[in-house]
Amino acid sequence: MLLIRPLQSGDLDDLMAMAEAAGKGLTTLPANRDLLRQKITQAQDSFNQRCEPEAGLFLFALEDTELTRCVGISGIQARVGLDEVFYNYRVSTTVNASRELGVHVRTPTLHLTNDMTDTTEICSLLLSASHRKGGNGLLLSRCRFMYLDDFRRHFSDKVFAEMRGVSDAEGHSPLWDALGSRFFDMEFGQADYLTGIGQKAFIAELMPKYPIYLPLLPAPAREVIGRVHENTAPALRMLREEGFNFNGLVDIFDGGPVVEAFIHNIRTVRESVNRHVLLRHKPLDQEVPAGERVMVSNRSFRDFRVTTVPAYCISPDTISLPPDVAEALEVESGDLVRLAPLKDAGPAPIHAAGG
Amino acid sequence: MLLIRPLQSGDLDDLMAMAEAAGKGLTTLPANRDLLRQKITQAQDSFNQRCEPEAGLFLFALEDTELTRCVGISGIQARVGLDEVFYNYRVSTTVNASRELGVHVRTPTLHLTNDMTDTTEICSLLLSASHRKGGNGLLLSRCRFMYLDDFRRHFSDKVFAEMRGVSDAEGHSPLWDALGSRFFDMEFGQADYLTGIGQKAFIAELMPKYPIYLPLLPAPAREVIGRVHENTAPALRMLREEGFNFNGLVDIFDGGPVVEAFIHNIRTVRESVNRHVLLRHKPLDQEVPAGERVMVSNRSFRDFRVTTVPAYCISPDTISLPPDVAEALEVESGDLVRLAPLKDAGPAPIHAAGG
Amino acid sequence: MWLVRPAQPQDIEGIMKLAAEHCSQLSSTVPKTREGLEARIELSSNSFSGALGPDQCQRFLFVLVDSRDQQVQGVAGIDGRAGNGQPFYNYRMDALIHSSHELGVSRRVDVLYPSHALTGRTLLGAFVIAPGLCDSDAFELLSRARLVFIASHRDWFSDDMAVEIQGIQTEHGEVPFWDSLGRHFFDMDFETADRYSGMLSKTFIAELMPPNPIYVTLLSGAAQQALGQAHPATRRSVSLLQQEGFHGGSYVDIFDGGPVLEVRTSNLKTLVTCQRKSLRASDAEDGEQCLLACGQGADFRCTLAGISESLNEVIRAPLSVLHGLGCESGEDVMVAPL
Amino acid sequence: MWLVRPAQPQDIEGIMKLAAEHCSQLSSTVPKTREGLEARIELSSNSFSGALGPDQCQRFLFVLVDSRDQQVQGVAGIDGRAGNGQPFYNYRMDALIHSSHELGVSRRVDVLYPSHALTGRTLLGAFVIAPGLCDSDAFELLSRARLVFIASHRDWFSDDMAVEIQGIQTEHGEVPFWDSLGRHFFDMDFETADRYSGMLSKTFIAELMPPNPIYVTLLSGAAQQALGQAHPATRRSVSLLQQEGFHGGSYVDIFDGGPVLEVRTSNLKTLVTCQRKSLRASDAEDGEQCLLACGQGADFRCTLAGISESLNEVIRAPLSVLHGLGCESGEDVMVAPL
Repeated sequence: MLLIRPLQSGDLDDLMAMAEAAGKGLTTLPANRDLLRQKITQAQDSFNQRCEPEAGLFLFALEDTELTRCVGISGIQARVGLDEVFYNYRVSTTVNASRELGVHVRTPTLHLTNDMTDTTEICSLLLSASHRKGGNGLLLSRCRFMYLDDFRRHFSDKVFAEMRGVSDAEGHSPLWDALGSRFFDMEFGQADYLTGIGQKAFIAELMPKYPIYLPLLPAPAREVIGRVHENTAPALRMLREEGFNFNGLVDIFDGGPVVEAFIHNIRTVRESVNRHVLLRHKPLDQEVPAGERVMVSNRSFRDFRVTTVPAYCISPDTISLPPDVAEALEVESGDLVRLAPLKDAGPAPIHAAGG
Repeated sequence: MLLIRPLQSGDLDDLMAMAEAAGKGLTTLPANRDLLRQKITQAQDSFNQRCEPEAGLFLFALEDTELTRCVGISGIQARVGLDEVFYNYRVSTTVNASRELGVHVRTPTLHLTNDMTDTTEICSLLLSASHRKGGNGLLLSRCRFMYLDDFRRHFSDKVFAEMRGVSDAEGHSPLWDALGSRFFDMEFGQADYLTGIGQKAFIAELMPKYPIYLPLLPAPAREVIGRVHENTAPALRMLREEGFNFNGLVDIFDGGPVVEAFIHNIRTVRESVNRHVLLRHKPLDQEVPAGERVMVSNRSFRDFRVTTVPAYCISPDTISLPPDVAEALEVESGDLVRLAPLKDAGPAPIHAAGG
Repeated sequence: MWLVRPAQPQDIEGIMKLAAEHCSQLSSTVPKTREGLEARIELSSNSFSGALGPDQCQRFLFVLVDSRDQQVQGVAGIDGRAGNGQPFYNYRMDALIHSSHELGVSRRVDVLYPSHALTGRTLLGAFVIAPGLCDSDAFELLSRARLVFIASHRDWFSDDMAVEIQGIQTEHGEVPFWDSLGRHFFDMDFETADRYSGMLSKTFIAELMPPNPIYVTLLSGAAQQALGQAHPATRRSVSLLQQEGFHGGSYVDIFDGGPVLEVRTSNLKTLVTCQRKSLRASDAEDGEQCLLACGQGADFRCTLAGISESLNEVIRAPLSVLHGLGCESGEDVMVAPL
Repeated sequence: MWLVRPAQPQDIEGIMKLAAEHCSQLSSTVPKTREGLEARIELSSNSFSGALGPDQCQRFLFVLVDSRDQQVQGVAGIDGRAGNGQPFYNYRMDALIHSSHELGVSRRVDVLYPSHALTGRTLLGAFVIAPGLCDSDAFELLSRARLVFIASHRDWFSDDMAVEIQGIQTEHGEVPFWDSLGRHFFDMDFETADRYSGMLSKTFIAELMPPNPIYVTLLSGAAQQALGQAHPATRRSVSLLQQEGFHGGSYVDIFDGGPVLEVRTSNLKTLVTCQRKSLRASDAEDGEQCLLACGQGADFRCTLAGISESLNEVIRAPLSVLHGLGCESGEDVMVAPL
């Protein structure tokens, strides 16, 4: 069984192995043992409400219960930009027009903003190569939305995700080469690393503060603004299907997009239903494809657990769970659990009816 | 019967009467006979595709078929900011923080943008006082979303509405007094009027172009930014329930909010279904309350018509309509029509199931 | 004899001929059309005659003619107030220093700020001369006669002056600064923008110019090199202006990035050295070559002449010079050394 | 006899006493703590001795003492390079003209631009004097002795100089410009910000200062009035600096809006008028009162004395002055008229 649960200190070795395999790109989880240990502690403090709600970092492990090994991780940062400053560029439009001369020019313009300050970020998704199948990535990602919705007051109404921007095999970012490097005496990698570990004073000191008119940048730089690294494209697709939109914010260094959604608009949230647990001793057919499975969450803040079961377990008021699943979820008969489809529920009704 | 149909030249007198009753506030439809006649012509050209798609202005009349009078109007502007320049302020956050000194200050900042350029606007909603009941306002407003979704390629993916900002009984706007009046040698009313009729060159000439830090403005001005005039509060509530969100853009003069939604996220769009018409001669009970009525659209681009019928007319594949309704909608048995609830479909499923 | 005098309606043909032949490369604010030129000369006549006051867009247009045939060989102008009642646009060059204490790095960041600070200053401009005269004294006469005019009508002009020097343009007519910056926003070629900017309404600049500061480092290499650099063809003009006390300041043209030179009017060499004298005829044909001007307003004339000084308040010049200037013996003149 | 000389470690008590008694209202960049002052004097000593070069944050601190008791009655400073290797922050005042041709309206819009343009200029500062001496010649001695020092060590200093003049503060200690602008961003009171800004790392300014230009019209009325205005208590300082040739430019302090005065170093009256002479003892006690300075670097001394001139290269002063300066007959001195 594959089970979502809070990350624990015993997961450190598994986590370190995953971070090492991920290499660069995942700046919030560098392969640094001390830093990862610190993150685990911070996550435990968050689940146990031993820290300020704003400082909450909720990290979820995907455990393969047969292997008793953590094979994936995903996270929620309750609020960004409260301890340090959180920067983005906003791609805005400047229109210069003269009716008299018949000229109408639209100029995309980057404005430096801190607009995501105090907003909830979903972050740190990692999945072992061995488990990249059967909707495990979806489970890791979407379980967070059930958590966000059930514990709304801990989070902002809007949540966002930063997507890795375009860079080549050597780690060169076209936007950095055209823009950042003109102002920062360092390599893209160093700037990215300093930002990742929260040392951001240098940005306030060195960053250009006035708007940047994009036509002044060379084409390769302009073209990557708002585009994701090819490795990140599947994650972006998943978030878009979930209802996340690109709304103009991009990373100040590589131009990768920020996608955002209001929690109540997220598909997993909208398609969730609650059911009472009914214990039934008939074993589950675990070979059901992802499209016919549903996520089941125990709705616990402190010991949040999610797994998937076949959709046929659902009845109008109840869901039948075998004892091992109920045990893994730490629920008993009569408890209320939350359900949501693991994959798309199919096209919206209007398109189903024809026309 | 109350019927939505394209605005026609015969509606000019009714429209003029409504514009006069509305007074200021509705800047896109001033009580100016020539201007209104011009708008009607523009709307007819749009429905008949005699103008560039980008120049489309779709104005819908609400006709009381017993009175044979136009008692309401609502509109869609296919694209804004292509002929003139469309300005907004974006309320953005500037964070100034020094970890060394333990200072962390968030400063709301207004950035001048033209970000709504090329976006579809819903506008010009007016309803006669005599007909402000029974969901007529909802019908006038929401019928547009069925139109938007059925003819997507004529519109942008995102649509927005500008909401009137706060001003007092004498028409004084606190934001204008603190900001606009410092830069424009005119009254708020004049600036608003010039903008309404599309004379916007003076904005490029006189408007401050650098960001405005809100703490420099007095409290009464700061407080109205993103807030609506009390008369506009019900319209804002309706749009919010429809899925429109305030995302930081406000009017440059009075600070009224812009609310926006992606068409596919709009509630009317999501809750729409298509049915085949089944003519049935049993007359309809027209006394059914708004909550139990559904909107029926004929899905015609050129002669768009919408009315409401009781929800009980709907069957799994068909909708039964009496001949007079079918005639008003210009549909026959077997035609495909579009349905959407006139009012809220009630709370979302997750909250219905308990918990 | 070379003579500089106010432009008159009968000069239109000559000015158009001159402009057509010699202005193809060198930009200038002389109107290109007959209607434009007629209007400009009328404005100039009203300025010289005093019909317009200093607050009413005085624009003076001088011509250089050979007194024998009155053929126009050069044109030069003064705008009483830069912008002529509207904003006068420039970029002001400034630098910020981006410095990180922790990382121990520091970088100079050059920025161009939109500025109207020179609005209202007296502005020299519209300088065109027949190429054959580029190395002659007539060049200096045409350029400096304006300053002698300013000296003799001091209260019509402001305390600080400016002159826009044409910027770098390649032999193919490309303007690197424009291509890297203005082109993106004005959506027209340099010629067109330059022509519109010579017109009275500058609304199109307010409408089309990017309103925010520009980081120089984001411009093309060629544009960065052109910033604040004068076109080689302006070499002699610039050199004369520098001798007068004009110096490159912090301002450049918004279109081609050419430098704007500035000076305090009272520091102009011509104003410091010129003197009011009484002119008498002399028999001698030689003497120290000087600028010699007489007449107020529309009657202003300026020429080059060999001058001999007799008494403190009197200078002497050949009778032919008096005739050429249309001036009687004993009349007051302004004289300034070359 | 009044003497201005480099500050030394034994002056710490005196400086602290002076600062404690007289600096409550008048802001100054003299450190308030003993440690700060010790460090500052050490830096000053290394600057005077030449151990630090012009590129290494030379900061000079002078004291005014009565030669009889060596009691410190005043302090004055020079920073070799404003910002001391880091950006030096000011606001530059500029105006845009917002003008609508169609509507026929035009409005001047004053803007404050963040600027580092004065970074690296030699900066006068840290001026404190015992209030009893405000109307005495000792005031002028303390202020101008620095300029004599600059004259005799010209290559240590830059070609342009600046001095920040304290801005308007109410009798209750409120700073209208700060209250209307800086307070919103720095989240601290004026005193605190002023104190931090005296420290070496200006990172906090880069972190906390609003990065965009400020529209003056949005500031409070009191702040607009205070913009570019000097605190009344600085009247005599400003008047002396103006006599030297300093003039209010376009720059103001980012915290209190006080003016920054500028001058080209070579135009300073003291630099223009001071002369190198050979000093001899005189019997006469009277003579023209002049600034008289001798000694290089750490040995620099400056006083006021009645001077009589004999031969071209020689001046004479009373023997007591030679003793006070610690200078021998025949030694080279700098002399500048009051």
